Amino acid sequence: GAALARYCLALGDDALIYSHRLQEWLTRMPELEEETAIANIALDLLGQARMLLARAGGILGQSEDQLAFFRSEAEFRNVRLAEHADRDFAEVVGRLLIFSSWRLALFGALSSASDPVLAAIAAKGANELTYHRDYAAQWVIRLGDGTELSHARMQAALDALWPLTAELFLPDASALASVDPGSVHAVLDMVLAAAGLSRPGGATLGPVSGRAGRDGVHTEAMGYILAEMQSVARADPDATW
Amino acid sequence: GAALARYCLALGDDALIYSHRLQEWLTRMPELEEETAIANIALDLLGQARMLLARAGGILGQSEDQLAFFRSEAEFRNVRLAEHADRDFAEVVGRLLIFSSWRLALFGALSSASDPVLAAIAAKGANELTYHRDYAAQWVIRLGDGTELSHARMQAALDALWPLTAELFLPDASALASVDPGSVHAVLDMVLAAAGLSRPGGATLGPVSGRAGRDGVHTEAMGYILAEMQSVARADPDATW
Amino acid sequence: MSVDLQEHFDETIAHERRIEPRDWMPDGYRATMIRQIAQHAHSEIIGMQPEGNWITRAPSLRRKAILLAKVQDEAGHGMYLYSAAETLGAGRGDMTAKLIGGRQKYSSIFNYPTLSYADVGVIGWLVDGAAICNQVPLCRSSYGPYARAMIRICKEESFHQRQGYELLLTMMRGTAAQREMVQDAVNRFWWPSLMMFGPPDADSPNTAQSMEWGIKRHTNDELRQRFVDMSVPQAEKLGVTLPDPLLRWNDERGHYDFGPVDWDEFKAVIAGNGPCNTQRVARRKAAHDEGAWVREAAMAHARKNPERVRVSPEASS
Amino acid sequence: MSVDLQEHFDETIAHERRIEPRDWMPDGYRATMIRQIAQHAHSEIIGMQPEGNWITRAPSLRRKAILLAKVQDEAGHGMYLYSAAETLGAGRGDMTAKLIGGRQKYSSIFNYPTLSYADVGVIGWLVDGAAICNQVPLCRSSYGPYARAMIRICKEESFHQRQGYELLLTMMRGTAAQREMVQDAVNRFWWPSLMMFGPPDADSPNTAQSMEWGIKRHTNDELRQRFVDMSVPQAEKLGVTLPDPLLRWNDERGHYDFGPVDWDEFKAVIAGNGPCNTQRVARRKAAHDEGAWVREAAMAHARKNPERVRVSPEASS
Repeated sequence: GAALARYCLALGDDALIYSHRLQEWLTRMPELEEETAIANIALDLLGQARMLLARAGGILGQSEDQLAFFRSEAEFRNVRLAEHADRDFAEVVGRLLIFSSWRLALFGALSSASDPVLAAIAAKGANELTYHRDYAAQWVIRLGDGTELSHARMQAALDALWPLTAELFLPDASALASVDPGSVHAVLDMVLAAAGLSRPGGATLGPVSGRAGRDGVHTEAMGYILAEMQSVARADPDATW
Repeated sequence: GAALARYCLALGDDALIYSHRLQEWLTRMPELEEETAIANIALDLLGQARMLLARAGGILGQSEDQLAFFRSEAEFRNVRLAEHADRDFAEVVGRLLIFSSWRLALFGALSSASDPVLAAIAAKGANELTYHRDYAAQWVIRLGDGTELSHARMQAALDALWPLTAELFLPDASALASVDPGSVHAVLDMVLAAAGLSRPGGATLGPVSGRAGRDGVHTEAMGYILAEMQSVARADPDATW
Repeated sequence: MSVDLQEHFDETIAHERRIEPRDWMPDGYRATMIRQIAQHAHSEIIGMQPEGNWITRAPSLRRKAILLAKVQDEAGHGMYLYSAAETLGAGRGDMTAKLIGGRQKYSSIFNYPTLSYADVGVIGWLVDGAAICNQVPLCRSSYGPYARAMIRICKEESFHQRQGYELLLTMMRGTAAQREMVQDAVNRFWWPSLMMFGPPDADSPNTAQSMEWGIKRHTNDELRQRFVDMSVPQAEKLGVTLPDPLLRWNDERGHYDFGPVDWDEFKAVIAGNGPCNTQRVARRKAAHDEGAWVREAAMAHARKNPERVRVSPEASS
Repeated sequence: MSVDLQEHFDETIAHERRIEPRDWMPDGYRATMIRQIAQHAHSEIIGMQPEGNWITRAPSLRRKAILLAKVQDEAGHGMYLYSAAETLGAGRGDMTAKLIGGRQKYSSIFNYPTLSYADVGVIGWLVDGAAICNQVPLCRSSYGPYARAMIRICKEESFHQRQGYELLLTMMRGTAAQREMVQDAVNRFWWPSLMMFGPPDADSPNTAQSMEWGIKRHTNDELRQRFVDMSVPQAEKLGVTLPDPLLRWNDERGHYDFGPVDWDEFKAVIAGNGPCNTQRVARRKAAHDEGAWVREAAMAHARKNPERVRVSPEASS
């Protein structure tokens, strides 16, 4: 029970915080088609977050909103990749490609989880994530292959994001499924090859005494996300919405 | 009593919110000398805010921290100019020139206020504001006179800021002093002449059904400022700091 | 020939049949129609901003999902309407340039700020409500593609309006602070909502031609009155006070009387001096400008790979 | 002549007198001194970021003022130290270029994130405490301008350290959540603080030369031990647990024994893979790059008005 709750929380937090970062991009996209696509992806992830937090909350005796709006930063279990603030559209699609490829692999493994609720969430989510990954891949290819400028920006985005990927594959005692980095890298390599881009290597965003996002140790961006996200709910804890 | 409290709150909120916007610029300045100058100005305004909120709180039976951290947006009485997010250094110094010239004129008038505490705060503040205004004026002149680029950016900054100035001179029933726009404009004109810049005219940032900052009707930026500023204090209202 | 075409056009209008893209139409009709549809499209796109402002801060995950879906719908409406305008020969790129250059308008209501989560509800209730009053008759617009777009859009707008009203009902059953928040939002949005119907009929010189062409079905004042009559009982049910001391039922007219609208404020906002005009257009312009390199990359990629990838023509605008 | 100069230098060092800017000094001494002072200056400037991160969110106005003043002091220390390095012929612009190009280091501690307001207190207590252990002996540095800078800086650092400790004392008397916050911050900062003294003496090949030149007065391990001995009773008074199960008093040595430092983590952080390295340097670089047009404008203005306006020479860097 506790392990399941903890893991649903982690995956739910990934989706909730990632969705928040996409929400910030609304009305700032390069085209209206991208506005609707990004809104759609943000909605899908929000939906995944709600189901996962509800599953965790069922075990912990808390509602999705209590978990989303009344936990402190150290209680959030998302990976740090989810909280990254994309600086341009290249980072938006590059990060989405990495995140959705990894999460799709994870949800694939989880669709045979022993908890039937989690298995169902994973199976439904896998369909959505397939679309997210394909959307991101198409844009990574367009930008990688497009102009000299877009190629440079796409490669710079990947280079900037890459240090955040190591954490995705860290051993996690509470994980109910794990993903082979090689299989995710293989997917990325296919896309990057089509885009004429190279997979970065080397640098990683180190942990703090061995602790990172899954342990509640985040980047400095996280406090600002939560201050904003939780502000209205916390201003009047007795309110009903 | 009530009018004095309300007015001290308004002037205190101006300083508190303005200081917040300067705090955001720390570690982002073009030179280290500017880091210390802006930190110094932010500190002065924070000091003014504390004295003014303490004066208001003495009447209202609330502490400076209760007033700063536990009021809602509609209860803040600052002018909207205070909450503007400066987009570059030209806006930093342009806004500071406008704000400190106006506030200095106001504090000059208030140094003979009937409330001795407010009069003392105004007298002390006037010294600080004189320095702020001179610092800003020197930079407006440097940028206006410097390069073609800096001239263009300085003029663009003034143009962008100007619509926010109309509110400074609106009749305010609760004001204990008022400032003649002509006298402030005269100061600005002197600086702008030395900088080779022109004082913008025309556009104003309209109120909402006649209500603006002094009535608790702010810009959309204000909610984000307060969410951030109040986040730690509100996370644990029983905490002592 | 031109006479024949004009006759055919007039006859189509007279019989309340629809003008279609391939049909001949007078230049004035085309220009007016383009402007009307473009401004409507712009309103949908700019209208994403005031509501989008609250997505990241929505106080429950259910409300967050509802609001996110609504803003997504508005983007969809915008695209749908730009496509309708394109059937008249207007380009999306050109219309966007006119919007961010300040040469085409959008609904004045979006130049007001959203200052609390209650504003999300009030925009649903009053602003979408006013939009529906304006738009339902346009489902019978003489221009076919616009009329069809309006049918779909009105359906979704009604849904949004009910969601907004439901949010307000929930808030009014909540804490005292929530009720105050709703009342404050109503105070700020009531008068601007009445302005959404445009200037009084006496100051609306194009109304006659537009009604003759079947692209406007009621006068501004008729629609405004309809909106007031509809809103007053809704406000009563909600338990909020509409900020108009002169508002009262007139048995003789069979309508609510209401106080004078502040047309000076309306003109100031239309002229660019509203609380958010600059901010709204600047945001749209920044998104467009900062996206230029992305659109160029998509075009370059499409040119290199004509067979493999279909890039929507809009990506070139 | 060179022999005379070298002898004079050696004698100055031997007599614990100070080398001044006008004095001859060996190239190695000059280079080492420049690097030491520049890295110290960089640490002050980069060190503004982790603490500056909490100014806008400080939970009381008094704490906000204290923190703002502290960060301002750090900028002042940075300027003061860059000036000291300039007396050796280094340029501030060049040193800044080395910092943002990753060619000169700053204290590894600033590559850790600040994650709660307790971190402000713990940085004051442990990080400033460790800095003071490092720096007090440098008030006797053989290089005069640096020694004098250190006297002033140490005074202010001690003040900061007391303020940090006082914040923690206050928090420990507060709510359970506050006490947890303090403990969590201590858990995250204890080991990185021990790393601030640099690698173990066995891995510190330059220590001997630096001590001979009088620009280092104690070995890394000596200073680390002093810091541990000082901190343990302070932690006890505070009521927090230092995250080291091997920490215990050794009567024989007259010191606290402590567990092994994770030097792999230290090396990873030094190599650029800490949690915040990229972020810290990117922020500094962005400020510098985005400020270029301002510095250029100031120079252009000064050239046009040589008599009227004095612009500091640093504005040209």
